[in-house]
Amino acid sequence: MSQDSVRVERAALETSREESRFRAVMNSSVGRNSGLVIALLIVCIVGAATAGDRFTSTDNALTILRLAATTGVVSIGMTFVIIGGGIDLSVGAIVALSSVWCTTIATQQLAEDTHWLWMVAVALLVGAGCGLVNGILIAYGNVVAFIATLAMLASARGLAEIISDKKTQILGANGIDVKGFKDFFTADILGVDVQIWLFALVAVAGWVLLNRTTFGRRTVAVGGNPEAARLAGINVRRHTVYLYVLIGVCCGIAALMLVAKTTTGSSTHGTGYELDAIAAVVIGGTLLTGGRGTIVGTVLGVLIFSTLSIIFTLNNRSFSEQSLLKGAIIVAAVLLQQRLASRSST
Amino acid sequence: MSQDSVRVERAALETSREESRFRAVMNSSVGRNSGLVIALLIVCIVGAATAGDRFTSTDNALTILRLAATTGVVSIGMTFVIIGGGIDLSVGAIVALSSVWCTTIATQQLAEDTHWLWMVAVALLVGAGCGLVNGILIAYGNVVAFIATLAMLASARGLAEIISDKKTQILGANGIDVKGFKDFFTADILGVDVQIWLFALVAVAGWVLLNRTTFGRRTVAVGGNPEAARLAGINVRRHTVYLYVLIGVCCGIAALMLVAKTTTGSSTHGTGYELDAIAAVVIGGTLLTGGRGTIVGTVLGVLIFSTLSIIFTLNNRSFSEQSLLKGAIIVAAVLLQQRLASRSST
Amino acid sequence: MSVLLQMTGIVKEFPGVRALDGVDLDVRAGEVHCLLGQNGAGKSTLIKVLSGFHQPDAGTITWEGEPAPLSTPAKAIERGVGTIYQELDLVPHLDVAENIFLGHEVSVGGFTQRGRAHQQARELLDRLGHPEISPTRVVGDLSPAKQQIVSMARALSRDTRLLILDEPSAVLDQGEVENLFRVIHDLTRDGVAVIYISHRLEEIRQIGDRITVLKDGRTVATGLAVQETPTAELIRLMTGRSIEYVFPPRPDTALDRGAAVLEVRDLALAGVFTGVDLTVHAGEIVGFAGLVGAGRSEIIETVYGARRATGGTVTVDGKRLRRGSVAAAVRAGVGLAPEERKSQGLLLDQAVYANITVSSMSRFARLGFLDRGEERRQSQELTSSLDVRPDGVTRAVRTLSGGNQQKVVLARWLMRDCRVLLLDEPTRGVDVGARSEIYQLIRSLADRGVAVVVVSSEIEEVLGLADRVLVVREGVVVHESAATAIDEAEVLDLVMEGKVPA
Amino acid sequence: TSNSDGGGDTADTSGGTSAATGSNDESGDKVVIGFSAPAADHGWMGSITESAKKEAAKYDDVELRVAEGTNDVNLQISQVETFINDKVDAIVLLPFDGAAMTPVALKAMKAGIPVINVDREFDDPNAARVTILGDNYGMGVSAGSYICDQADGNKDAIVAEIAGIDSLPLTQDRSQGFKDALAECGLDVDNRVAADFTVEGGSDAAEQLLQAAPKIDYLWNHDDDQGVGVLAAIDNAGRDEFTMIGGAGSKNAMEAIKSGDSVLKATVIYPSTQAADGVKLARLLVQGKSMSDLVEVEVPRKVQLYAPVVTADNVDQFIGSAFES
Ligand SMILES: Nc1ncnc2c1ncn2[C@@H]1O[C@H](COP(=O)(O)OP(=O)(O)OP(=O)(O)O)[C@@H](O)[C@H]1O
Ligand SMILES: Nc1ncnc2c1ncn2[C@@H]1O[C@H](COP(=O)(O)OP(=O)(O)OP(=O)(O)O)[C@@H](O)[C@H]1O
Ligand SMILES: [Mg+2]
Ligand SMILES: [Mg+2]
Repeated sequence: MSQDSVRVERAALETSREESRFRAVMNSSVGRNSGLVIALLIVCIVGAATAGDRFTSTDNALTILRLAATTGVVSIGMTFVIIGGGIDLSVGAIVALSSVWCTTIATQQLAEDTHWLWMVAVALLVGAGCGLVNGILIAYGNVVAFIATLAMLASARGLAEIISDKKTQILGANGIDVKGFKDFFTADILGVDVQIWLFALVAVAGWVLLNRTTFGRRTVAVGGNPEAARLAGINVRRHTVYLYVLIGVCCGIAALMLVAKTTTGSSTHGTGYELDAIAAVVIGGTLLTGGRGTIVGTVLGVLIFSTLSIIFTLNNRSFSEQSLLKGAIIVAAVLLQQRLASRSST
Repeated sequence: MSQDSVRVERAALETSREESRFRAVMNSSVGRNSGLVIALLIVCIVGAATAGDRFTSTDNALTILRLAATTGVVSIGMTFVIIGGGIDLSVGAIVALSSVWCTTIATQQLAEDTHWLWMVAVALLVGAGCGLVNGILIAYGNVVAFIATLAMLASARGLAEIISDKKTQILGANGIDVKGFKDFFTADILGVDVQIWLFALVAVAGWVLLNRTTFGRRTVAVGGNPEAARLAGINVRRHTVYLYVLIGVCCGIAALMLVAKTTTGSSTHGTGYELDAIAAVVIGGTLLTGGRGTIVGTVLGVLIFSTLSIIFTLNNRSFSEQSLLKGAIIVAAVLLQQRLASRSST
Repeated sequence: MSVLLQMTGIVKEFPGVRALDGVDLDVRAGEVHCLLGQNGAGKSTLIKVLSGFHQPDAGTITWEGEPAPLSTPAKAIERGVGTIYQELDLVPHLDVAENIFLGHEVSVGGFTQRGRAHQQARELLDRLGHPEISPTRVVGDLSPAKQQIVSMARALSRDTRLLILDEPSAVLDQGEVENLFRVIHDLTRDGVAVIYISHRLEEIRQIGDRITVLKDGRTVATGLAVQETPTAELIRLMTGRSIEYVFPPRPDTALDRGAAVLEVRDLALAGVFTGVDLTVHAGEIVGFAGLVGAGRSEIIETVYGARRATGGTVTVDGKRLRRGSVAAAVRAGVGLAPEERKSQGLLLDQAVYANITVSSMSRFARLGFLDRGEERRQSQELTSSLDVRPDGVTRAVRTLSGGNQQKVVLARWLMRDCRVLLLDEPTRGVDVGARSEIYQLIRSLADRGVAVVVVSSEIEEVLGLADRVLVVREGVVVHESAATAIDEAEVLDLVMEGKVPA
Repeated sequence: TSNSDGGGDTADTSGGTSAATGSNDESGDKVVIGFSAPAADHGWMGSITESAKKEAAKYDDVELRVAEGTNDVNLQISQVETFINDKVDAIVLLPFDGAAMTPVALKAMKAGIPVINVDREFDDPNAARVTILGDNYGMGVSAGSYICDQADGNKDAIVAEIAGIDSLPLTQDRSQGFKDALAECGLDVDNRVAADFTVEGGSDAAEQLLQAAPKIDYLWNHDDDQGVGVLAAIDNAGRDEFTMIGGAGSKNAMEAIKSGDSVLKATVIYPSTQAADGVKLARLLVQGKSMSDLVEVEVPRKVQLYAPVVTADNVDQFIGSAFES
């Protein structure tokens, strides 16, 4: 009898391992996001059906990706902040300030011989600096993230307006050596724009950072149960600051992409990015309460939104109809994702 | 000796009662919000110092209150939703849709003899209806509140644009019997506008509802620990639906106020209300994670924002400077509130 | 044995409460030092000071003879303090291995090495006697008992010199407690010091070397040798009085004396349990015995409507309850004191009275308006009779100790005159004094005609308290009889059957 | 044609200018035109898209593809890219920010697609084949000069200004023109607030302005859409001691001027038919036709519209072509 029961237990163990392998697949990024993948496929099918090869062309795909790239980079940063239990409403304003500051450097202050990499450095530093202020206010000042970043939103945009005197600052108008900058950021590699490569790079780096490093695991812990994280010896406050600096740097990158794309820095750049990014992250399955989320989901979320935008343009729909439909599509995608996710977990 | 110890115990009891009376005051709405009260006072002092009696005049006070009234009503509703663990991004869009729908009734469909109260009914019903859809999606469809109301934002504004054909619908242009409506909503009672009275009424009703009724108690429970609330026998889903209907009705009221104030219904009404309202609620000390918050705090939050706005105008400051300063002031107010709150609790 | 840790004159104040008021404690390497005290005595607070979570307001801590301010959890961990907290402290969405190594990940240059981490986690879990827990399972999906084991693996994953266990046995059944003791023995043999907190005095007898007793935040006795201190003496030290630690007597007519109130027929929840039949009469106490994970909680939660049954019926007083509706159950007069009071039972930021009246608000409401004075008055009566400490119904439940929080949950259903009361582990984390009060209370409720169902992992408790006993194994009721017709060993046999003898 | 016809007549009816163009209106090769403009968040902008659509509908050889109105330059760039992918014949573009849309417009031009730049100018002349501009600076000048005329030498007159969205270059141009014109007669702007082109924004801004300035002589409001709210606020405050001048030229503003019973006595036209002009010129360009009123063989590079002042005296002339807010 006891031998029998040993066998039974082994069998049970084995099944549970089998099961866990199955679970592992379903819990992998793709499995967990199967609903989103399907939603994106449906959106693409609708696109192909209504716009034919105007939709299915490579050029169109590249256009969608170019559109996705800027908000995409910001959304990757937002994924970290939200998983870590925070939120950042100031991303658009930080993009604006970075774009203005780095074009100011380029058009007003740089000496002839200064390299365009200075622009890059300035944009990233401004982004990181704003993030640092956010992070310190939130982690050490105990200001709610929503409020702290709302304040940063107002301040950063105000500062951007003051620096630029509300004028659009045009690169190369009387600027120096910005050709290298534009050449770099608007080049293409293997037929694909550098901007898209950048987005891909940030996404992959984000994935590795979240899933394969101690930083990522700690982010999940800090967002999922800050108390437990603290008890495990993690410096929760410092980690929180890192997260906001990280998203600040992402904003700096996005600002550079936008500056290259438009050849301008402006205090109106990045308007509405906060909602776009948060929406992409949340539709991607990241919990707004923190502690759980995936980079793949966020990328899919960004792609769904930008593909929708292009399909609307291709089909000549009126803006109001679009709005109406967009709402319905968002809800449908979320419901679909839910049904599939709950199926995969049982 | 036993008598002694009895006496000691009595004394202890008394102190604890004293103490608890002190705590009661500090825990009362005013006490808990002393930081906000002081912040508002400081703002007022700055106003008086920089703008003199242009600031201290009764007219100015009324202007501030009028400005606060519309977003104020929405913020009261938002307080309930946030305490109940939700969020509503669609308030601005609902205000727009209500305003458009009720002016459509007034300018296009009403027969000569229909009473203007129909307009009121339509606005409230439209608001409640949108709230109902939000609530059902969130409570029964398990769609995250952020996403569901983001979808409603897009859809409601789209619908408002379609109904109004993107035109501003002007009351009385070819409308009927709207005089009664305007007369009512723009009248003044005891020298104070009806709109301000309405705001006060909604605030007081909100306070009573939150603090003195089973509905309020359930709201706190649902937001604080939905699982525990459910196991305690509260129908959490139904209550959640009620909360969104409530904020929908508040949006309807705000729409009526706005229609009367501007004599128009427009799909652009209410733009940005979501952030304004959430900011007022959060600065008022309501936890974004739910389960805790005060109506008094929200009212103070709304007043701080509108007073700031007026002060900037009185001083003829540029919008950019306003933005820059606003951020700093928000953070300062929150930090102040924190310090005082933590002192009052020790 | 050398003194590893010495704490003298530790004081810790919270707003309105002096939780620690001069505590002295010394712990030697290789001993099991038991910490005893009533609910709210300050045990958990003391260990939180020790693990760097709280900073003491006064007092000194020395570690191996030198002063050691433990200013952050990280510093305490560095010294070798490993803690298993009373409240589970895991990150729900990380997997088992990640939780175990949180804060000291197995990594190279910041990159985690998942293979090695899994392997090491596996070894730790094997050592703890739980090879069936997969290192890749997401922790949130595990039962509380298994989460406890993960916590333990986490404490062992560090180079621990002092292991603190705050009521670890609360979520474990007897077999697992044995297992835990085996692990503790291994550790102490290697010179690790252990601080062990439990309200179960028989456990202290089994495992402890010395005892420190806390009362109202003060050390009333320290360094008592376990062998030489009689239980009665310990109880006297803890409570200041002597308590008969016995179950209330069963009335002679205990069985089948009233009408059937709760009738459950063929109840099933797919994948968890099937074919559960249960009848509880007015005035009767029915006990559920079984191993952790047997599905007892699920059964009563399904009866309550908190889970949606996939088959069968539940009737109360002849009225059939709607499936999956807690509201319907509550309306019919059913109450549940859930297993995990923090996440399922309490509104932590709310006042005590609001937690008590939340299920009977209509009683205090007229047209939806609450009579708060009456709420407080009646709540106060109840909490006084249950001896909830500190007194005062307006304080937030969060600030109460674990045992007192449990009393608040019970008070909620006492406030509502229930027909059926479902109690899941009602005495978990409750001290000796309060425990017998709760037993009395449950019995007196039954005497008033309430049908009571009690789930407990302590077989002794089930047999002592209940009139009738059901034994559950792997989702099936394998035995039902009068409590007097079966003894502890028989229940253990039933419960363990199919398990490999160690 | 006389100057004053510049904006008003184009979309008036199919009569007006079109009547004189004769054979130009005859059906020709099919023309696909892509159209993109900022979000239609106020009446003037709504009317821009609508009149473009209306104009396109008049020709059976024109297919107009209208992209979602947006204030996100990134999205607008993608829309133009989509048009380029689509190989449309011409693009009519009212950019959210002229400078920011220049690179993608250049890209379109390089791809051989003529771009008609409307209202907000690119920073590179090569980025557009034709540029149609309103005259924002001129608007300010017109409003300022009108006030100078009315004030008639009174240097103590209190002048207030309610601007549109402050961070747009067009707002700065208008304010600059206003300031410069006022300076000519020794006046300056005493109180200035900014709104956001919406009724509600206008109402809030006006309410605050009226509070800040207890007495006003002249008030220029940049935009008649927000003007509805401004007037409502003035009405609610019971103020009538000043003269108000509007901007853009909406229908209800003109009706108010005509009736004369409000403070609104004049408005400065900023044609909402610029994009309709753009569509028309795009068609001519693609079909290789010219503007028949001109001697030139080709459509000119740049057309700047005029910003006339509408008062009770000449309102009848303009009211037909006014847009509805
Ligand atoms: N964060 C806090 N804020 C205020 N009071 C607190 C806090 N934590 C604990 N207390 C109070 O400190 C006292 C000691 O609590 P503690 O949790 O240490 O008791 P305990 O001995 O562990 O009891 P139990 O056996 O019930 O777990 C209690 O009166 C409790 O109410
Ligand atoms: N959320 C969940 N997800 C997956 N499995 C679960 C979940 N909750 C419980 N289980 C599983 O259901 C079974 C019964 O669990 P449970 O611990 O509630 O039983 P129990 O008899 O009440 O034991 P306890 O004495 O711990 O209360 C276990 O196998 C457990 O792992
Ligand atoms: Mg404890
Ligand atoms: Mg259980």
